[in-house]
Amino acid sequence: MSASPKIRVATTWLDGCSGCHMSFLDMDERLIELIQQVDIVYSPLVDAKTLPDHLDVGILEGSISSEEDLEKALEFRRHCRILVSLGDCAVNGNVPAMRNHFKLADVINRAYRDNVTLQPQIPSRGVPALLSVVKPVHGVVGVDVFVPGCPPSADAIWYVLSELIAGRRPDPSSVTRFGA
Amino acid sequence: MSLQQAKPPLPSNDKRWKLVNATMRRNGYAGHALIETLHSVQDAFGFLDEGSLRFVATSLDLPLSKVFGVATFYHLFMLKPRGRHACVVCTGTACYIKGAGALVERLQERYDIDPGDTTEDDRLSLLTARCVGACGLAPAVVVDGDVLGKLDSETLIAELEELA
Amino acid sequence: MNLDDLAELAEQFRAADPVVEREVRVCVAASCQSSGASPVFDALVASLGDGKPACKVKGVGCMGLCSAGPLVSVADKDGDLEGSVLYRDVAPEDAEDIVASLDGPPLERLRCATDHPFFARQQKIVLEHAGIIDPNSFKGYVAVGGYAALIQALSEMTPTDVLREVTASGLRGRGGGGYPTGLKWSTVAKMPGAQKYVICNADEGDPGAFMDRAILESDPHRVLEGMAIAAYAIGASKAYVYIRAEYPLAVERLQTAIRKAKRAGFLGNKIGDTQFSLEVEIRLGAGAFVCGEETALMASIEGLRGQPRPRPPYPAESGLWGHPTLINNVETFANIAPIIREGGEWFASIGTENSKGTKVFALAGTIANTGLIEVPMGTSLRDIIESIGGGIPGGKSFKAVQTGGPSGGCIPEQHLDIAVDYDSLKTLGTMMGSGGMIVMDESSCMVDVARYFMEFCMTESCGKCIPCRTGTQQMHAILDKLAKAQATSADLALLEELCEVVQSTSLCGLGQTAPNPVLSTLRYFRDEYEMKLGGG
Amino acid sequence: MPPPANQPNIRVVTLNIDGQDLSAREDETIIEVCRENQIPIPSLCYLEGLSVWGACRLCLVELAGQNRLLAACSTRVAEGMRIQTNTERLQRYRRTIVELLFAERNHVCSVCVSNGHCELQWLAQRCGVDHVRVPYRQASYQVDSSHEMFRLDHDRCVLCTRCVRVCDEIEGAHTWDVMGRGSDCRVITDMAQPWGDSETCTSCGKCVQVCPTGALVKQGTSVGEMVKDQHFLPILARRRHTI
Repeated sequence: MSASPKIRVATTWLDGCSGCHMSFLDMDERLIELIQQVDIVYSPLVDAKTLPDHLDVGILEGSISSEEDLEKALEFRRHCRILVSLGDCAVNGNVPAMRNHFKLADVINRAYRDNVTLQPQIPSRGVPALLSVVKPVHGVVGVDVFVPGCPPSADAIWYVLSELIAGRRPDPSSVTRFGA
Repeated sequence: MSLQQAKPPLPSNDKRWKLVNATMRRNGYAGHALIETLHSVQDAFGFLDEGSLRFVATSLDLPLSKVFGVATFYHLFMLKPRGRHACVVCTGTACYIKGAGALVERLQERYDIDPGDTTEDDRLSLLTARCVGACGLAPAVVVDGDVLGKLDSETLIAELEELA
Repeated sequence: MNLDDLAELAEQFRAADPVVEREVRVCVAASCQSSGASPVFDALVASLGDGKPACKVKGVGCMGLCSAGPLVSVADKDGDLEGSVLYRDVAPEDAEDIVASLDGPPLERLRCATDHPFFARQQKIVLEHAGIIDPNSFKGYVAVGGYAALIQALSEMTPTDVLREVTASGLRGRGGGGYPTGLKWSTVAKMPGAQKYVICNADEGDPGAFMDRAILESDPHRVLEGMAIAAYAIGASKAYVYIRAEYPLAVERLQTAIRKAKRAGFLGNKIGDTQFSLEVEIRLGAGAFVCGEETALMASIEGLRGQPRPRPPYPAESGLWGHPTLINNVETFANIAPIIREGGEWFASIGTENSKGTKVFALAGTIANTGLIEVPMGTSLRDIIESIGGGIPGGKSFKAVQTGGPSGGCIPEQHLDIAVDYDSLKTLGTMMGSGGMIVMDESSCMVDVARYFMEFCMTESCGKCIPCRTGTQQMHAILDKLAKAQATSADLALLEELCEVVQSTSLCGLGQTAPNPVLSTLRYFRDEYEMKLGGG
Repeated sequence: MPPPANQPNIRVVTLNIDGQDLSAREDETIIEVCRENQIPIPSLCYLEGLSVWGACRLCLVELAGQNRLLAACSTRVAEGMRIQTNTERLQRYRRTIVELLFAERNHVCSVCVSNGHCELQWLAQRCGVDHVRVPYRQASYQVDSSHEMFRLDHDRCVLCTRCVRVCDEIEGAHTWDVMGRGSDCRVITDMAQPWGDSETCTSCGKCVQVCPTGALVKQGTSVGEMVKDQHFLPILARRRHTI
């Protein structure tokens, strides 16, 4: 047991499938060990509604596809000492970025008009506006640790977090890769 | 056993094929005459279409993909016919310094075509060249083979408008 | 045939037109043709009529001051350019006046002073006949001593003697790299094998360079003579001239020259009644800058995509179809005849310690006198630009001169006093290249210039190796962002890193030198880049 | 054409690679000696049994006394060479080259049939490419599924030309070649028509097996299912050359 203060961690998902968070949960019993050393102060997995200040580690899943993603990424960067891109969407755009070959208007029409039979309409309220080009997280803010994988395995996430907890800079390429 | 391929018949009675054939014969139908032969096809017909590329490939006994690869590597070879008139803007350094970029932009805007394209009515092809060597006349433009030097875009467009 | 026989032949050709005393020489090289030299030529012929049998209108090669074309000079039959009366911007309507002036004082309204530094500061070796002889006339070339060097080599020298003279001359390749010519020739000569090739690289692709074109259009036989001497020295019997299809006039004159030289027995079988034979064939390029690289050029002659291959093996060992091959550029071959004629030592007495002889430069851009010049190696840039070039027109100030084309760099004001040679330019982060010099005034944006050259390299990349194919594209994208003031300092850092990677890892010279325009403008004009940083 | 070269006497040379003293035949290339001695050098276009192409630049090594880097695949060994294969500088360059490749086309490993069996993916991991610093080009490419057995996805192509070489040198069909120039380069069959319409393709599938990525694959494979088998190549190459 460490006597030092717990590391404050926040996570969120941007444009992704939440699979990386599922993989995070796949750490299973190791989660209990983890919780001894870190405080997850903000995450889809916990209740907090606002991102606290002065965080040690921020973990982002998913790519930057909408204005809301962009804002969240900027906010995480402001609040976190170490920012982690978790999973291929965050690291290189992955599947969400496959829409970059099409014009945004075509993409929206395809989703909300062409394939809709009942009252096709493009939503204008309650959903964030899409950006014309999907980018990886480091396309908009500086990122310190990249953990590729779709999703990165629970082992890979465990390794990265353990290293960060120990105050070391992890080298994820030893445990994961694009598409892993 | 000889596996030599028979020479294919000329694609048509068009006399120009004889010129093409003469180039190949002069080079002993050797594969290395490919570029020379493509030049002679383009000189004769103005561009390289699929039929002529196939004819050359069979005559020189070269793989189709190799011939196509060569034809598309060299920018002088055209796979589409040109318009009735061709305007080649020199984009060499001297011309660039003296405003060739603006000339191209203005022509793109006026005729709604990109370099390498032809207007829909087949009247004009807009092309760019890597230095036509008339640096003393920068910016230089070659319209249907004639070099026009020290041009501004409005004079150039006026010249082009006069073409039939 | 020996030198005496040739001298007799030359005398015969000179005496063929005994009544002609003065010549009206019209430049019919490409640049003057573009400004309308042909109608001027026709008008002069018509105006002269049969009235003055002692005068003759003659088409000649480049006189140098291209921006003042069409140029016409009136000279005594054996006179040179400096001793002639030179007229500039001549129009067909001026023909009558020029012809009328032949008996009296020169026509002052068209006169262009030949004692101007533009002419006076030059020293012509390569261009010694340019603007004087008719490029389409075989007899004209022989009459001024042409093919004497070849006959001298064949009749009085062994191949080893030739190699010794060329080595002693200190001549270095004029195509850009500056590799010692004598060493290259000796290497190919020593290679075993019965079949060897000589290639003349006339694929002058640097934008803003037109030296080789002017040489071929003005004095094609001289290049052939140099090639024949090279073939004799290394033991080749087949030669190719690889020339840009964009130079139709040069191609035509070269074809004529080959035909006439062959008919006269100076090319083809048993040249000059010796056992030496040489077939010269022209191969046309088709619009690919990369084919100036020697292995790509050879691929193109072989009818393939013009993609370079790794060296070694060098062409000297394994070149065209795997045989030892000598590749030199047009200007290099054009230097050979005078070296044989006057001796290697004579040539070595001109120029600087490590760069001998003269160099032909194409001056262009925002400079008063645009055109072709030939100066001794070691002439200062300031001399070339301010004195010969006449400085920057329009009251603007000088900013930089770009040398070496897309592989070179920009030299700022503070280095203008440098003596131009291969090594000095290298220390400034640029290179001699083939000899294009583009002058830029204060209105040129250096980031924009770097972007222009990167765009060039990107589109001219053959696509074979990854760093050049995709690295030039990424660098261009960053330069474009910079030019639009959208780039960050992180982008600039990435640009510099990509420069290093592309320079160090690309397969051929095109990629290895593609970052040079960026690196050199960063070196001298970094503030312009930094001023463009925006994008947060 | 060149007369057949006389087979000269092959000598054995000694050289030093990464601190190891090694001996090699003087007609071997650096990469061959490294592979023999289990010295790992990354490469993409090089494949034993095919002619040397020298284009991927991943196998560049440092030679003592020379500033210019040498491609291990196209450089023959020489007596006394001192070679470094894995310096910090080389690692940095390799990393950047792999990044440039990822950014050039659309390599989406997670949905690729070659996921887990892809040489580019391995290279990225070995070279420590955990993200790509340059922006992706986002150019659109077609997938050609016209062949009844195989599929071509330009999105995954790295232009290594292994397919072109195996088709020409081993199968002898020369169905494949490269068209265009620069980043417009694309592998083609015959006259750039759909693969299924090719008149020259023998459907032997060698191109698919030698392709390092998911650019050439078998029809009907799903994510991660395409496993390549290249054991035939050195055998066929040997037999071709001993005929």
